[in-house]
Amino acid sequence: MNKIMLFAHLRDEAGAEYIELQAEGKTVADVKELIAEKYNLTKLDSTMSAINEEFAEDDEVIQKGDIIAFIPPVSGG
Amino acid sequence: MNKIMLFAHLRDEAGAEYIELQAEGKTVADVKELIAEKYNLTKLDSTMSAINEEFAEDDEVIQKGDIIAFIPPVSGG
Amino acid sequence: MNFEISKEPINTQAVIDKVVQREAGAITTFIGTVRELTHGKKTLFLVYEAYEPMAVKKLEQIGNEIKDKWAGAEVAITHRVGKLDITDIAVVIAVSTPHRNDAYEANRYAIERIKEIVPIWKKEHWEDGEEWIGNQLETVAYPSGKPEESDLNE
Amino acid sequence: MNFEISKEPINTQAVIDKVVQREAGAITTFIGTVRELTHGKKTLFLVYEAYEPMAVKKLEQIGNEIKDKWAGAEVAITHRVGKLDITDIAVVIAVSTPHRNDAYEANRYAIERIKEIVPIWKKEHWEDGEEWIGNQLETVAYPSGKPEESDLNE
Repeated sequence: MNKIMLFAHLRDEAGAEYIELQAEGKTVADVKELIAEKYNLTKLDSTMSAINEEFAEDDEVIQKGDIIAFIPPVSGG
Repeated sequence: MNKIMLFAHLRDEAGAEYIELQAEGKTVADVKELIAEKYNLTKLDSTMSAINEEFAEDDEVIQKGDIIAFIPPVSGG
Repeated sequence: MNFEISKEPINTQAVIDKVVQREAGAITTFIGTVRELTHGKKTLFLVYEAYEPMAVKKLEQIGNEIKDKWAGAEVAITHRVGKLDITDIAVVIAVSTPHRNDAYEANRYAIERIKEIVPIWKKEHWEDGEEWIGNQLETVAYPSGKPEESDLNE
Repeated sequence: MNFEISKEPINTQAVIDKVVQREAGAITTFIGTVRELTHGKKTLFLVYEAYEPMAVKKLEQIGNEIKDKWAGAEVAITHRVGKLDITDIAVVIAVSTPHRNDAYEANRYAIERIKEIVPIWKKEHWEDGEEWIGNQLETVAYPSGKPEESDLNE
């Protein structure tokens, strides 16, 4: 299983801080599409992704145990 | 009488924090020359002047009671 | 630990103390505070959320970038999370360098990078609603809607 | 009193507190510290001397110049006098503004102006001697050997 972390509006929309999902072998884009549909997530086209706390491209393939995070445009500072 | 304030190397050279002098009617340049000679002050060509705590030009004429200051290049900060 | 996410109010002096060094002639700090008015709209309070472990890593990355770009620089950054009221401190960046120009430039670089790559988000609360704020960079536009690869890993 | 000459060690936080305002989103501080090495020469300690009443007036002038140039800015500056050891604080400049770019620029302006017009002098003490340091501006040259009228009263 893989842990999918959600933040900001995505967390509010999903009503969860993270989702657990079998994502091994899927790409980041696959997972994005999958959870977007299931949880009615919005603005995913401007959302970055991370695998194991490093930014990742849409076509990266997820490995066993990887932690995925979907990262809306940041607004710290 | 007028008070002539000295700072930094000028203070060291004169061995005094200030000098009292009858400067009424003289220009700033006059006073500079006068005390330079008397106290062997150096680097007066790069020294600015102030009258009553405001920068003054060499040709300004000193009034009764004015406080003069000779201000070497500053190095605060 | 020079790079932190804090649930408690930030002690500015404690952040500054981390960058004091005998070789430094200048320390700059940037203190980001919660402003009441933005474009005439009144903010009641903010909530900051962070992806903490990644945010700390990205702050460290910014520190390393600065040390690469400005010789002799020391950097410390603490970012707050949770509910913040008007004038509360959201972030403190302290940079020390031998010469002052570097301290200003490196500090400014740090805040710009925070706004690009550190996973922290703020939700503004007004009298008539609330919203998660997206990218608010004042100096960089992302035509593609997101930072380019070069921005993220510079 | 936002502009001070101090015989005692400067409390950075106290200077920062003077510029906190509900309209500010950014506070920058510049902390000038005594550096051990300058061009490879080892400083033991410094002595700062000021023409105090005029120095305070000139600091106030700088504050007014900043308020004219950057809308909504608040400024506080404290400069130390007396004997200072390595890493001691010589000056603290705090500037708050609604937007961060202004806070950096206004702060930098303040330190440059201090080095132009505020009657404060430092004497460096090395192992092999001592000397009053003249104009040390890193960014401005005075071909005439002194600031022009326009520099002094801008």
